Amino acid sequence: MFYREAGQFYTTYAKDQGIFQLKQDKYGLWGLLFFAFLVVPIGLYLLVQGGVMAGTTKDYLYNSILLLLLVNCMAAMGLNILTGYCGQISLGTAAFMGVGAFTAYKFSTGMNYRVQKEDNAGELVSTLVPILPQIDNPIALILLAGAVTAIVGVLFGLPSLRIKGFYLAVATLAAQFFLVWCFSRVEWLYDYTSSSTIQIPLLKVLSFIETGTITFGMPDGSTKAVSVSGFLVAGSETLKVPDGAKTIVSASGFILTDFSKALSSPDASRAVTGETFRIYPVPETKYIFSLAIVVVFAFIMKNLVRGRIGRAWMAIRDMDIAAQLIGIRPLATKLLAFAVSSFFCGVAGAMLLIFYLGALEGAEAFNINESFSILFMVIIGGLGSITGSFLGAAFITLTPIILINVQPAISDVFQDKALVEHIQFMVFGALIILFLIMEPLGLSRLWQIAKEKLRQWPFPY
Amino acid sequence: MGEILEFIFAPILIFESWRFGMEVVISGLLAGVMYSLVALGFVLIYKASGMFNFAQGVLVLFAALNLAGFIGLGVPIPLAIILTIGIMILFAIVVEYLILRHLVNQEQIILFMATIGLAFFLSAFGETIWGSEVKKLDVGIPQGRFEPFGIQIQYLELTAGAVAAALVICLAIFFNKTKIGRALRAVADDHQAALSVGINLRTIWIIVWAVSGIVALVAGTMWGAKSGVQFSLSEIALKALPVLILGGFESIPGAIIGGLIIGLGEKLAEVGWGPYVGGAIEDWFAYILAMVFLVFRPQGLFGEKIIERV
Amino acid sequence: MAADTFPKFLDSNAQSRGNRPAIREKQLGIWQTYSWKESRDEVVTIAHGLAASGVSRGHRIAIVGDNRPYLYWSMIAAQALGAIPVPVYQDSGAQELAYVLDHAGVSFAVVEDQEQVDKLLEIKETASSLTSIVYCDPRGMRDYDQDFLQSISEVKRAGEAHKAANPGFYGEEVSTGSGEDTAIFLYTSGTTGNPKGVVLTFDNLISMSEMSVKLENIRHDEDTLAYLPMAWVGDNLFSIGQSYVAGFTVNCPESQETVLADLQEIGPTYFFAPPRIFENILTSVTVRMQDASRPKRWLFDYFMEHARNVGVRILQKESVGLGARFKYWLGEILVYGPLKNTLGLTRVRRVYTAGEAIGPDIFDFYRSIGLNMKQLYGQTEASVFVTMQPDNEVYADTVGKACPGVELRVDPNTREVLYRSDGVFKEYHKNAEATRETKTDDGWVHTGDAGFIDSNGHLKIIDRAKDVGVLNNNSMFAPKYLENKLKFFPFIQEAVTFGAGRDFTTAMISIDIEAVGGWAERHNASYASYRELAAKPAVYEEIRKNIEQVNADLADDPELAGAQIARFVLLHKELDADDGELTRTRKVRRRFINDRYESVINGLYDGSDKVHIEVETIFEDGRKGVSAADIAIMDVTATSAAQLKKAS
Amino acid sequence: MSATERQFGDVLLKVDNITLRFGGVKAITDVSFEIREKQIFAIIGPNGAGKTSMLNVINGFYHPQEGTITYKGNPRQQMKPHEAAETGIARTFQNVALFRGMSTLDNVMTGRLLKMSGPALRYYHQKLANLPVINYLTYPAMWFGDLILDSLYWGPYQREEVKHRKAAEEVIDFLEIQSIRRTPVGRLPYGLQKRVELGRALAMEPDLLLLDEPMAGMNLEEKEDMCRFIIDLNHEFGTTMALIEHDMGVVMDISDQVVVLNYGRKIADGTPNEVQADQDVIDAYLGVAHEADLEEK
Repeated sequence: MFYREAGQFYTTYAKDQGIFQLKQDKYGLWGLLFFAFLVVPIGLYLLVQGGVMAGTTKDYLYNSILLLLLVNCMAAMGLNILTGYCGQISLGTAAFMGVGAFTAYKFSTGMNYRVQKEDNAGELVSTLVPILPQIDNPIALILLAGAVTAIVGVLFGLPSLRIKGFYLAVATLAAQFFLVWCFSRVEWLYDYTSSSTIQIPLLKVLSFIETGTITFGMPDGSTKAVSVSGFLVAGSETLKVPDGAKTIVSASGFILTDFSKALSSPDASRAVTGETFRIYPVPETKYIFSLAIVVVFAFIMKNLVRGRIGRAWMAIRDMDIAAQLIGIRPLATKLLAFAVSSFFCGVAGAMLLIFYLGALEGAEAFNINESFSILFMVIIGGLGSITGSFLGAAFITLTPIILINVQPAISDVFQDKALVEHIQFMVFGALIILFLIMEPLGLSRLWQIAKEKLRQWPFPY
Repeated sequence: MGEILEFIFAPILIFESWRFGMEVVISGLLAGVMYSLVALGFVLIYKASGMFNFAQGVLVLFAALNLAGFIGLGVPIPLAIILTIGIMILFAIVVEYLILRHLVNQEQIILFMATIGLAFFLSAFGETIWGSEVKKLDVGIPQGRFEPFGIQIQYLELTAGAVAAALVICLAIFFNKTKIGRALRAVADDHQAALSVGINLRTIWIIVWAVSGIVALVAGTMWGAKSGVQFSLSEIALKALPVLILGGFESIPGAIIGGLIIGLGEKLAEVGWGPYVGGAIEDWFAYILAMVFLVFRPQGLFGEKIIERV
Repeated sequence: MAADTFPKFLDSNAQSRGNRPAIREKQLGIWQTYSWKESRDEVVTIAHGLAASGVSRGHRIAIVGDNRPYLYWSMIAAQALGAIPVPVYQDSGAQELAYVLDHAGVSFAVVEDQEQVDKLLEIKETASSLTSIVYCDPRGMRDYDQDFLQSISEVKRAGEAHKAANPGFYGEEVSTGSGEDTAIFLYTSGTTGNPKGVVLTFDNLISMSEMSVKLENIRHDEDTLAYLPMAWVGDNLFSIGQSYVAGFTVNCPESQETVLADLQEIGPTYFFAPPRIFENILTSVTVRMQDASRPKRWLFDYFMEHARNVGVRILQKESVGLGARFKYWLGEILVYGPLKNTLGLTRVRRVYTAGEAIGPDIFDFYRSIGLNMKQLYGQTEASVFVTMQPDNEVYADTVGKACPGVELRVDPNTREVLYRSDGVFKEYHKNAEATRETKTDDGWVHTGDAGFIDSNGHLKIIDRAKDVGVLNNNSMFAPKYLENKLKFFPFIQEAVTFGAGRDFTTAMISIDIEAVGGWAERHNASYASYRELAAKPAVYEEIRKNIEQVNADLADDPELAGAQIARFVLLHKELDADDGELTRTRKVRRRFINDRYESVINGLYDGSDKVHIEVETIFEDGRKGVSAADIAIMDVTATSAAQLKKAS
Repeated sequence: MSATERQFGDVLLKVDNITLRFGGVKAITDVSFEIREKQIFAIIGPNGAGKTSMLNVINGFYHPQEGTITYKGNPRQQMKPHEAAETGIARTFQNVALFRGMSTLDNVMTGRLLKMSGPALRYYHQKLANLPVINYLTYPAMWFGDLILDSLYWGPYQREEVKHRKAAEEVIDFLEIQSIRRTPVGRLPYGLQKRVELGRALAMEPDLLLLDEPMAGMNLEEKEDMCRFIIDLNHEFGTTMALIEHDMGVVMDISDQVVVLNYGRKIADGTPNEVQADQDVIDAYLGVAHEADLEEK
């Protein structure tokens, strides 16, 4: 209906091979990006400012829905590369995400290892010794996470030359269980904490964060104060009010300071030396960063799958013998799919830690159900479709949230918390089966049909 | 150097105390029998419908939940068993009616995903009805142990082994001697041919799901009697998966032998190597073992060499 | 100096808008684009190459093939050398081709591909003047070793060498040419006899091109689709004349089969098609919409109804209520816009149709959805333009006012239309007699069409002058007028009426297989073939209703009331150009049909209700066969003037 | 045009005493023949005669237990299918083996994959490969560089894509499948699928093209088209072809040399006319109920 294709023709192959065949699709995407990058944050901000929406609602939207959605989109893209484009089923996605998360953690904390010494009293004293400088740039961490995960992914992809189909799927469970075991047993990974929990430290970008003490003139003379300004992206940090400081100035933008947490009085002007306060990023920063990462990787994925690499993957997927006979090296191609897919998953895992959770326990956050849930995203969204990855991630992420939010209504009837949770699960399971029966090719197929209908409008075909 | 050798041979070194070693072997084999039982149910369904039934583990939980639930309500044990069998058959019919017939001719991965959905539903459904607390399951298997040659053996384990063996024999008779069993094998060999000689696929599906349900009941009963009926039962059942890739999705002897190998292997590894690396290597050892095995023999234990055709 | 030949226009375009696209061709998946500069370079090289092969002033060069840049360039290259291009219909048979080549004295031929080469080789013996053949597409030509055959790339190679040796040659040759020179021979496929070669000069073509470009405000950024035969005068005027004068872009489709898809891709801004094509498009719109879901169909009908009410008025910038305007705007978004898009007419600014009368429903349909469709009247002999409908003065039943510079008059006795303009042809090649018959000494040309000028000053064409006859009851019998009225019904593909010198009028009709077939499917009537469908009583019944409607229309007009159709027959096959029943431009060959279907005509008049027919047909693969059938004849009731009064 | 007028080049592929066993079953027994450059070479025989196995041996999919294969003058080691493809052997299949999830254009483009090594790697092969010292560093670096270019679809990579698109379009043009360029191949009728499959093989610009029953299941018109393409290919580009075909009329018309297999053994080898007159061949065909094929002739 909205398509006006007449007159859209291409005079060069470069243009003909563009990502978008139709201007309307291109404008549609730009519109969507505009909405996601500008309208959402500014709109929500204005809604809160205007008193229409509670500040907590906004934070809930970001912290519990949008960020999770973006992480899941990233993971679903990763799995879709492997399963949707290269035809290799993987049940270990969550574990690969975990590799990404732990890599990000280790690099952000400087790759600590433990040195145990007996002190004078004969007690065993452990100290953590960093072997690398701490990396506080989230982009660098995410890329490192991707790279390390890619290597791990290749290792676990090696059997794919010999094993096919569900046998391979089960074999990838080896990765799932082995890696998750590592996350809770290899102490070095979680810096020897007893709870095996990892927590991301404060991350910042462009390093124009300035914390410390400054001196500046006040009408009643010189006063020491703290200035916190800059561009925080993730994590949080507790700072101490420096000696002699009487005032805390929260200068600019992308930081939230939580004085109430530690100060005896929420009034910042009466800050007392030696007390602490916490700084952490505004949810918008995390959102914009996550969004940008997802958009960039979606672009990369699109480029890969529409080029020679994508064609080789799809050839292996559709008919591996014919693919070999036209000269495609099966092992190299599959391993590349494992590597790229794992890279994406690693990035997703790092994002999960850095932006969404902040702190997590590996064995719990990356258990097998997480793997299945990502597989669901890919299947329900549609195998071999980037749009499908997004739609599937949205479906699987939002359905439970919607179910939770209708929970109050159900609880009124049943009065039993566990029961309500079970009903939620049942509904979810039933929905999935229903969906598979009704549209086995996934949401992307529905999307495609709808688009085709719009293009043919008003004709039926 | 010595330490490294000691580490490598740790699973063998446990036989320094041969009684302890034998106990480990026996408990490993018995765990293996349990895996075999779960894998068996899986193989039945895969053979008859090409469906990779991920819900088999949950089926074990579901069956055990029902049995424990009925017993908990005071139903006499034989009646409770019959009731549970009835539920499993009813369940098979419902699954065929609501799911299978709508998914005919879909790709395998879709069927697989549907069974995961089914697993979600079923585990929640069972717990909705019977509650999610851990239940004791006492079907009258004698407790305690006896010690031939000083080796400690639980009666329960012995019973489980006997029951499993009996079940396998029953299944063998069922498949080889009964008309339905032969029909099942025909379907597994060639869907089209089976259809053309008038075997009703839907009936076959109901039967295999019911039979796997009953096998699941046996497995669930044994396991439940050992460690109580709880949600984690369905996760233990995931161990059946490496058994399957070792033994092959379509081979009943494969499921049994594979189960024993996995059960034994992971027990030895756990006892031998576990202490060195922080324990709980049971979680993944079976998978790595199966994967490494598969890399060298892709057709599995009992499969024939695959000749690819173009 | 103003340019007076096409090669000169090419030079000036290459100068003034060298980097703008001149011509595109869908090839290897994309629209390969050639700028004016590149076009000129190609033309120069080809011209040199042709010269090297011996082409010189006055030679005739046949051009045979689909619309391809190389063929257009070859035409210009020939003109640059002072040679005369003779484009020939690409689907004409060997015999037709032989006649034209021989008559025009063609010595050179530039053809598209192996298919055309084969055809030329077949007739080369008879067309003794033909000495050399150039082909553009080398596919399948590897094993042809005749030395008079060369590929266009060989010609170009020779051209490069020739150019290096004679650098000033092309410029000299072009400047030697002048406006009075013969630009082209165009063979008109007359309805009778052999085709006549119309000789047009550069002055003819250029004056008419300039006139129309100015009149219609045609700009240099237009896009057109060149899909009509190159041998047709219209293509020459639109794709070369106007394109060279205005400097716009001509687009050549990938192949005949992909024209519709290519049309949608290009989305021309300026589109010409004969009524038949608009008719076909509308039929397919109707058929496709019948399969749409109910709400969609409702939406479509609702807004089309609205468009019928106000669309034309909005197009003509008449005053329309705000509400209606808003509703039309909504309709544009929901229906008209998408519809135009699927037809490829989103960008179109002007749509022309000519050649035959267009059904008022069809005409209004296109205009109501916002397409500025206009009719014009033209002839090869006039270099196309005689009359054209000015904006906002558009009527379905006229062909418009005389174009600027065209004088028009109607012979009061014969009702024949005559005109005089700068575009009037020089002569018929080697046919002085025909020239004299058609063109008077003072430059008036007989069109052969009967018509009159109405009160608005618009010309209305009734029929071929010689075809207008009289029934025995003295009423006027204008067969084409009747036939057009019949053909405006979707079920009727072709109609031939008889009545001159008879007691009453009868009609021979061939049904539209697509429309009737769709109708039959919806009514669960099965049919295996055209013949079976055409013989169905239910189909007869539907057609009878159509004819009664025509009769009612005719009853309105005292002069024609007596010519109402009394009996009709549905033919068992489509009328076909391959069988010689239609011309290549799909006009009815009346005399031929009279002979061929004599038994049917007799049956129509001797009162029998069934008639046996046997005709020879040519199948697609060229084999001949006899198709025979028994077909039914049906009576139709006439509307009397009295009935008409009662009804109203 | 008769075979005697035709000039062939050197021996392109020489098969010597090949024996192929599956377990205890012999699929091919002691078969030898030679394919010369520019030849259209036909392998015929009743069903189960080992024809497809022979093609599988030639393109490295099966490995014969005995015998040698000499290709382009060099005895060939046991190789994998993709290595055979790298040496210029392309192949179509008896049952269409297209990549069903992709469009016609993408299928043809996959045929170009071997030639699309990536601009950086190509630079390495042209300029840097002779610097052994830095080999271990440059090769992965170039490979990685290509991956980056690929993922950005930018610069040299985009130019490469365009170059090969053009080559693919020429194949599409040659086979007259322009109108289905963007259609997913799964939706095409069988005859067109076979044509697309040929297109994919052609896109590889093979030195030896193996065609496994290129006309099976086609109607007369489609067969004629396919014959025309095969002959055009051979005449215009000099492509050497080995084909298996059941339609004897076609085989006798277009092939220059025919080998007849029966039960895995060669029973005749020669020009179509010689083979047709061979008593063993007639017996083999009559014995295995292939009268229909001969009657067609």
